[in-house]
Formats: sequence, C-alpha cells, structure tokens
Amino acid sequence: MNNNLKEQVLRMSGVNPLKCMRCGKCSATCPSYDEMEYHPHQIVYMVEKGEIEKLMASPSIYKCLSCFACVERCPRDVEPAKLVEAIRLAVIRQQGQNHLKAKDIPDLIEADPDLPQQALVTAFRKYTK
Amino acid sequence: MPEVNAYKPKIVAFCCNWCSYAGADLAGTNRLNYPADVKIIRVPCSCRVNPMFILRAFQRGADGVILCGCHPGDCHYTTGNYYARRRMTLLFSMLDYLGIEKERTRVEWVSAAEGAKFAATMNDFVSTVAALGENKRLEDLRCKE
Amino acid sequence: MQKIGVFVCWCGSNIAATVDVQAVSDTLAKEPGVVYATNYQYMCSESGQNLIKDAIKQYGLTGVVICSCSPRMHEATFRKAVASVGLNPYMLEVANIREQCSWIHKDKALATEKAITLGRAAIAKVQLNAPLQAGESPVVKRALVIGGGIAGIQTALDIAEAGFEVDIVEKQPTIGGKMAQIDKTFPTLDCAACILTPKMVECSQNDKVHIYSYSEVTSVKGFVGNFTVSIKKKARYVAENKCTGCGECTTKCPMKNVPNEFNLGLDNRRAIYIPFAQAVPKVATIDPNYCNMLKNGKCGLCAKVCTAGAIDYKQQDQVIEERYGAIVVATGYNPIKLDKFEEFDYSLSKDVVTSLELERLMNAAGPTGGTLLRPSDGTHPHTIVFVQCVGSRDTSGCGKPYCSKICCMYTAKHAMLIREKYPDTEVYVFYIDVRTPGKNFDEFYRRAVEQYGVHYIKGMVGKVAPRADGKIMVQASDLLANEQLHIEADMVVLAAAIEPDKSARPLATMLTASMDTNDFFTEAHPKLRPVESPTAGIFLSGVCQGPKDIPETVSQASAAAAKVIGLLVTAKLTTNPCVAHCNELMCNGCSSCERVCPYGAITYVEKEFRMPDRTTQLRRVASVNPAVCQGCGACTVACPSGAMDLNGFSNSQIMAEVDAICQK
Amino acid sequence: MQGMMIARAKELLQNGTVNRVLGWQTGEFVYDITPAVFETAEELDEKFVYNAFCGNNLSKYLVKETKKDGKILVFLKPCDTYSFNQLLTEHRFDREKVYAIGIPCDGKTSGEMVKSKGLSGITGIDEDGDNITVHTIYEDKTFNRDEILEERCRTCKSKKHVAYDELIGEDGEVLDSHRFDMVAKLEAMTPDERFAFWRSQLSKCIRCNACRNVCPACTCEKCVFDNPASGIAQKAAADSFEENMFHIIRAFHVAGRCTDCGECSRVCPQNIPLHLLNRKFIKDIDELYGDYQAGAEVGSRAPLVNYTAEDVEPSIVYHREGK
Repeated sequence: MNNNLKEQVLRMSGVNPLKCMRCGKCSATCPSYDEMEYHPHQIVYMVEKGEIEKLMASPSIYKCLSCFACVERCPRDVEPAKLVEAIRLAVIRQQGQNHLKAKDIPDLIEADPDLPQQALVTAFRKYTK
Repeated sequence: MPEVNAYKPKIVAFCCNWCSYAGADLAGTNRLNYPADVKIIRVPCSCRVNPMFILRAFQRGADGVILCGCHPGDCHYTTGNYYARRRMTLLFSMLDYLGIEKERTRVEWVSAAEGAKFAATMNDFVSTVAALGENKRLEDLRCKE
Repeated sequence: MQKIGVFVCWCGSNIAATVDVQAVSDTLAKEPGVVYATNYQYMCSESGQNLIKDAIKQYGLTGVVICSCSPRMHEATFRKAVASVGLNPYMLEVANIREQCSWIHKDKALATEKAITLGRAAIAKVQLNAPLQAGESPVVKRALVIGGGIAGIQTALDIAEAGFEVDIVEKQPTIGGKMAQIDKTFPTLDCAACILTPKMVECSQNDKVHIYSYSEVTSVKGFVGNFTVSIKKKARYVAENKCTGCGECTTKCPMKNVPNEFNLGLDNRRAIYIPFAQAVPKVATIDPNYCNMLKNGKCGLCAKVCTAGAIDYKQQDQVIEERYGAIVVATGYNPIKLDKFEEFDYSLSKDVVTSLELERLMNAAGPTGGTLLRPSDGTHPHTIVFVQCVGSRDTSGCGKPYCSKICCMYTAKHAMLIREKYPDTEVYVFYIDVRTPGKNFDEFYRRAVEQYGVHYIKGMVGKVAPRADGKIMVQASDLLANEQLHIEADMVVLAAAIEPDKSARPLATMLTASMDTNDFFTEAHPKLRPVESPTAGIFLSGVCQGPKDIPETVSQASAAAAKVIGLLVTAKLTTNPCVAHCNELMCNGCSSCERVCPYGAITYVEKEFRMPDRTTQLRRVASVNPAVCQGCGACTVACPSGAMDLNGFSNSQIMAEVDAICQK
Repeated sequence: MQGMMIARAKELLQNGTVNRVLGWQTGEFVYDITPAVFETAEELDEKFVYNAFCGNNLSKYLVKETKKDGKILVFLKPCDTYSFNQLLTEHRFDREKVYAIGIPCDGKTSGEMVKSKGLSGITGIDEDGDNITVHTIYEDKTFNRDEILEERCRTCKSKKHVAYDELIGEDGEVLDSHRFDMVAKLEAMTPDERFAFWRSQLSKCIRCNACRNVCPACTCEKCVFDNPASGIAQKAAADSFEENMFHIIRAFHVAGRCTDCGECSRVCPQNIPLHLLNRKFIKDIDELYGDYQAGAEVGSRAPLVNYTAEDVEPSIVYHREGK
C-alpha cells in the first residue's frame, strides 16, 4: 500500500472515500460497467484501502467516460469519477518527466501566437511533475 | 523573547440555556474538540445578555466575546433573540466605531442539535481572536497619556 | 459571606481521565468563601449525594458548587439533594466540567486549568445567590393532542382512560392518519384496519375525547399547565351534527374527477366526499376547490339529496379558543417528493410507484379492490423490483441524511405478501443494508428470503427506464456477484424516505419547542426524557420526533400519555422561581420592559413612595406577575435604570462570573 | 420675542391656567444661562430672558416640576419638543400638568463660542435676521449667524415643533441637516485612527457627570452609575470598569431614546464631542432598521424594544463599508 500515492489522489480529487456507504449506485448507473476490470464502487473502496498502483495499472481507469453519472447519483456525494480522473493524473505524473518546461513556453507562443493561453496553462499543469 | 505560542486568548461565550448551551453539551457528548480558552456562561436566553456584560468582559481582559442563541424564530421565549440581535448589532457597530477590532465580538445562532456547528464556531472564533492578539484597546480606552 | 462547599465529580473516568480532580478541589478550596472542597467518583450516586448532604450539615454550608456534568443533566438531582437537608435548592450552582471541559479537551493541564476557572465562576456566582422560593400555578385539567394518526389516537385514548378531557386536532376530515392507508402490518401481517378502526371508533364514543377534525392550531399562548390555544375549524360546508354519513351525496355529486388523496391520486373521488368507509367522524366534506356550487353558485345537488339537511354552503371557518394543561405533538410524517430522483423515472412512468401507493394498490378497500394491477394498463405484474433507501441516508442534498427506519420491514412485508398471493411473480429487493432490529423483525425478513423466495440483492438501482412495450428496464448493481444487472420489470416500487409533516415547523415556532435540522422535534433528553420537548408542557408522540414503526409509535404514544397524566394529576405546579422582579425604588415606569415581555407578565401600578424629604410621591412602577413570567430576562436589558433584575441570573451574578473567568 | 413670551406667561399666571413658569434666567454672566422657575409677574419681568444664549433644553426639568402641585408653563424650542415627547412616551411626567408653548429658534450660540472669536467682557446679545450682535464693554460686534452658532445648531435637524399647546411665532420644517457627516467621516477612518481619536477624546473626561445630569433621556430614578447593586457603579476607583466604559454604557442606555438634542456636548467642560456617540447609534438605527426619530411622536416603540423577523444579522458589522 502506497500512502503517498493515496494522499496524492485524495488531494487531487478532493474526494473523501470514507463517506461511501457501499450502496453500489455508482456501479449500477455506470454505462461502461461491462468494459471495466474494476467497477466504480470497487475503485472507491480500493482507493480507501490504498491500492492505487493496482488501479493505475488497470485499463479500467481509461474505460471511464467521465460522464459523471456516478457523481450525479451518489447519495453520499462521494464523486467516484473525480477519483478516476485523479488516478489518471497520477499515472501521468508518475511517468515522471517534465514533458513541458517553463522555458519551453516562450517558444510555443512564438511559434503560434494564436495558441490559447488556457491550453498552455492546462498543458503545463498536466505534463509537469 | 517570550514564546510566541504561549499566547492563549481569553474567550467568554454567553450561551442561552435552551439552544446553544445544549449545543455545547452536544459538542461535548460527541467529543468534538475546541480550544480550552473558551469559557461558557449560561444565561436563560440571549436576550438576557446585557451589553454591559460584554464590555465588562473586555475590560477585565477578555480577548473575545461571543454570544450564542437559538436561531431567529426558534427562541424558547419566542422573541428574545430578536431583541438580542438588535442590541448586539448596535453594540458591535459602536465598538467598531470606537476602533475596537470588530472580529473580537460575534453572535452565532446555534441550535441544540448543532453540536458540530458549536465546535466549529468556537474553533474559528478562537483562531480569529488569537490572530488579533491581546485585547489592549478596551482594557485601556481612557489611558491618561 | 457564604460558607461554600465544592464537590468535584470524577464521573468515573469521564472527567477524571482528562481533569486532575484532586488539583481542582485543592485549588478551589483556597477560593474565598470556600470552607470545604472534595472530590468523589460519582457525585450523582447515592453515596455521592450523601457526601454533599453530610458536608452541608457538618460545615453549615450556605452554598454548594458541584463541578460535574452539565446542569441540564443533574442540576435538578443535586438541588433535590441539598433541599432534603434544609438548604435552599437555589443556593447550588453546577460547573460543567464534563460536556464543556473533559470531553472536549485532550490536554490534561489545560483541561484542569479550565475546570478550575469554571469552578471559580460558579463559586463567584454562588457568593451572590439568594434563597428562592418556587411559586405555584394551577393546572388546567385538559390535554390537547395535535394530530389524529395512530400516535395521537393512542395518546388521547390513554389520557382519557385516566379520566382527563382530551381534544384531538386533525387537519384532515378524518382521524386515522397514515395507518388508515396501510393494508397489513409487520411483523404479524395482521390487518391494519382491524387494529386502527376500533380505536378510532373508541375516540368518537369516549365522552372524554373530543375530535376537531378538518381543523388546525393557529396560535398557542401561555405556559405549562395553562396554555391557551386557538383552533381553526375549517368550513366543511356540512353540519357535523346533522350529517349521518349515509354517503348519498358522495354518489350523486357530478364532479367526478377529483384526485382522491386518500388513495394517493390513484383514483378519483367527488367534490363532496368521505375519505373512507370507516372515517371518524363519518361526516361528508365539500372540497371548495372543485365544488361548482361554491365556485360559481351552480349545482346544489348534494343539498337536494341530503335528507338530513346537513349541507350548508354558507358555513364559515370558525376559531375556537380553549385552555389546556398539556399539549402533545403527534404531527406524523409524509413520504418525500421524488422529483429530484429522475433516474427512477417516478414522475414519468405510472408503474413506478412508492411503497405507500403499493399499500393502496394491495388494499381491499383501495382503487383496485385489493388485486395488484399495474396502474398503467391494469395487467398483472410478473416481475417487481423494490428499491430501498430512495432518498434515505442521502447526504447529497437530494434526500434526507437519516435512515427512515421503516422501509426495510415494510418492503419485506410487501415482497412476502406479493409472493404469497401471486406465486408466479418474481420479486427483487435491492438493498444497501437490511436493518431489522426489533422483536421478531429479523425472523420476518428471513422468512421473506427463505420461505417466500424473494430475491434480495445487495446493491443499488442506478437507472429505471420504461420501454415502449410497457416493460421497465432496471439497471442495478449486484455487489456480491460484482456484476451489473439488467432486469425487465413490470413494476418498480420505491421505498421513499419519510420526512416530518410540513405543518410541524410552524407549529414548533408557535409552541417554542425546538427542532433538529431535519424538522424532527427534539426530545429533552434521548434517554432521560425521551417523550418530552425541552419546552415544559409539550410532549412528543410518534414520527414527529423521529422515524418509527407502528409498535414503537404506539409505545411512545402511551409513554407521552403517561407523562401528560402525570402532569394533569398534579394539583399545583411549582413555578420556576428564576423570574424577573422589579426594584420599585429605581423603576422609572418607562414601559420599556413591558414592550419586550413576550408573556405580558409586566403591568404597571401607581404607587406611593416616601421621599427623603418626608413628602410622598405617586409613581408609576412596573410589577411582574411571577406566575406568568418565564424568566427570559429580556426586560432586564431593556430597563434603562437597572430596576429590573432576574432571580438566579442577576446582573451582579453574571458580572461576577465574567470577572472570575477573566481573572488574570 | 422675549417680550411676547413674558406677556403671555403673565396672562397665563393671571388667569390661573398655570401657577409656575419654566424658563431661562441669566446667571453670573449674561452668557451663563440657567433654567429657572418663576412664580410671579414681577419675577418674570426682573429675570426672565430669551436670547441666543438660551440653549438649555427645559423638558427634562418637567419630570421633577410636575410632581408639584398645579400646572406649569414651559417654553420649548423645536428640538426640545422631541425630548418632551420622548419623556411622555416613557411616562416620565403628567401631560395634564404642563402647558407647553412652542417658540421659534434660529440656533443658539454660547459664551465659549463667542469668546473663541476673541471677545471678552460680554454684556449682551441681540439677534436680527441672519446677524447676531454681541455687546461687550469694549465694542459691539456683529457676526453672521452661521459663524458663531453651536455645532448642533449648524446641523439643526428640525425647526418643527412636534408638541405644544400653543405656538408663538411661526412653525418650521424638519430639515435635511447633514448632522451625520462627522460620524461618516469617522467611519471612513481606519480602526487605528478611530481608536486614537476616541482615546484622546475620552481620556479628557473628568467624570463630572454633567452630560448625564443634563441629558433629558437620563431621568432615571436612580442612575446605574450611582447604584452599587447594578454592578457597574464604583465608589472608589477599585477598578476602572466604570471609568473606561462610562460613555459607551451611557450612550447604549439612551440608544433609541436619544433625540439628539446635543445637550451632552454643550455642557461638557472638556469639550468631548459626546453627541458623536449618540449620533452613531441614531445613524445605525436609521440605516439598519429604517428612519426613526425619537420623540417625533408620543407612544412610538423605540428601536431597541422592537424587532422584525427580517432584521439584519450582527455580522453585518463585519461587512459594512469603511475600514
């Protein structure tokens, strides 16, 4: 169990998995259920147990459509989809390298002055450790 | 150099018997922590709190005074907190006018069921007052210079 | 100077684990006025109380300070103890070092220091205490029960049995409440009507019980033992004393398409109606929203067919004022609205029903005559899905955060009854947890599974979607099999959360009784005083206090009745002596106090005063009626001259507490 | 004006309507006006004055005077009539025992004000329209009225009499007076500046009690500051609670009842602008609970013994404008 990773996922998602009462409505509502190795309610429970690496290695997290039906319908406001997104981000970050460095940005702007600033900010946040 | 962390604010909390004092009891029953700096005085109703008591507390060295009562409309005595609300609004405004830090005074409506709110309110109030430091101003409003 | 004894309670380890009780009693022993200080394991125990009594005698104590749990808990206990050895009970103060100290602090040094400060404040206050004598006030020997469901009925009957007059106010045209709509009851599966209707009849026949049906409480004044209540009897346009309940009018009225609320809108009634055959009082009522005669003066058919001449289109709302010694709240509940749960498709599909609607669909007196048929096409359903916790245990804001408590059991009942009657029907129950704490409850649920073959599936339904062919697609998770299920159902039954009736909140304001954030009435203490409101003279019966099933409601109703009877048999109530009093020498007669008094306890008298120059002067001064004053203290602050003060919480006492707490 | 007043007072004494007259007389100096009770025509002729120095609000004296036998005539300037009504609202005297004559007032000055203009040896004062002429043993000096009026008169709230049995001269109107400008200015300061201002002002207080003794709202049978049982009176300076808090407590005690007559500031020997405390309450009341003028009518419910369910929360103090 990797507490550090768990911390990171909880912080990024802002989700408290302890609020879950294990009703399974997230899984009941999930359109990608059959594609998944681990289902939404399992994901919440696994995060609580700290089994983040297992999840990071599973294709399940890429089967999530981010439709947010689970977030919408969860009676306890747990927001499983946000956990999935955080785990995906954890994967990106763990790949370690800074894919975008601060010093690269001026060149990017020069190359394409029409590049939206928002895209740069998002890319910076996503591809930087 | 005195220890920075040694400063403990003195907080007086007036709580009405029916709602807020019971709310404070509930916070205790649920073991919800808040700083020991808060000392509660039980009054029958928020409308029993004379502005004089608040001034007295400040002058005797309190760093913050908070009044807790039933939510407006839920007063055990029907209307007490409505009067308290006006009195405290005017008093707080006056203290602010005199240059006393307004964050040192507060009114909060806490029902008997809101133990968590009571604890949260006290935590927040104590940290606000602690950040202001000691109350020098009201203790010495008429200092002979 | 008082001779004060200080008694520090350990409360086992509740206080002693976090507060150094020895240090507290040692330190407080040195306070001015303290002649004796000690600590003991349980001050509230008999030996603890004896310790206090002995010390009072031995040291001639004139004041007592108990450092213990909240005064809301045991102040009365200790007051009684000191009074038994001749000390005025109001010479005692309690420092709350448990709920407001040991239970919330972890650091022993800080908690001990705080306990000492709280003790000091109590000592400073006791120094200024004066002996107080409780007054007496009479008790009106009549009780009011608000709400005529099973809770209100049981309470009223029990009170009447003890020989007291009791009035039931019910806002519907008949008493009976939710139980009248229910088919069978768990865990015995006996018929609800067979239990309820005899009790309803008893209410109408018992000459101690008076029913105000189709009526509402509009104002409450007064205090325990002496409430004055205004009751609005809504015009039902039928003279109650003339109507025989023959029902002729309800079959002749031409307005046939009025949704029948008793059957939850599953069928229609007429504009003049009797809610159900066993209604009490069995009197017709005209619905002014639909009656043509009342709306535009045309028709009058019911008056023509009524041989008793009971129809009175000119009837007006009537306000009755009555005095009571005690009031019982029994306002009950309603299922929540399900419009926030679009995933269950309740509002669009007729075959998605709530459990209460299912009760009507299975009731012999219901719209289908007791045959379970799909509301959409009247066919027999072959697959029925039950969904538990619809809006219960929901902290997302769509529903209610609490467990509604009754759903697990009634769903087991429904499932069982369906399987019993229609063995060809498949029944699925989706549950999060099955909660069956109660006598014979778990056995009942197990019977549904083992004997009746109901499919219990741990998991929640995520989506309900009707198909064009009339089937309903239910998508749910089966958590134990770890799979997602897709069931083709004919009917879906939602166990909607229950919430307090909407009339409860304004009623609580009128009664000055406290409520929790979910609008349930709060009890004075969950274990010590579970059927009383903290407001004296107000008692709680049934779901208005929290979710309950029928057995529990009936027990609580009888408990509330016992408390009411206990109050009503009292010849005189001792009044709280902590009331305001006016120092006439200082009173200006300015009327400020009178204006803020919520009870009208202050009047003015012209009084002669001897002046220092030996002349006499006539002055207008305030006078407080101690029987009416409730001791809020609003007047004491409004008084500019400080003539008005409050016994037990005087200006100087509170100021002494402030000083003690702020002491450097 | 003075002549008309004396003549009417004599008539009323003569025909037995009243047996005493409450008015003003000159003290040791001409600018040193004191309230006085006159019982005969001779006394009136000899001592009664009414001029630009007669700022005293006479309504308060009715509390004691009406305890005596017979009816008393009182002369009320417009602002005094508000105090008059407020005292009636609080049942402080018997209206039946008073005959009230409203008299016009174009604003008052004071000995101090005149002396601050460099005059001494003052022997008299005359009014003529917008001019006030001060006579001294050295010269006569004429001022434009606005130059030497007291602050409370420069920001006069009303020239309208709200209570009287008869009126001498013309009645005026309620004015838009800008009397809260100074309060607003203080509110706009930083808390540090405000504190410095008030500390320097309140530190001047010598606790002579003049403000309390003159205040028409302070007519308590026994003042809390003189009453050990109240918990705030201190015989000896054992602690400074009362000393420090005197003016705040007093302002709060009269809040909602103070008509803003300005007597407190007029009599303060240390020139503490005490009216700025009272006006702060009045301004707050007006802004938070709707315009309210104490004494505008008899029997109105003072804002502090009143409420609405929708009143603002005390937290508004944290969010209001200003620093």
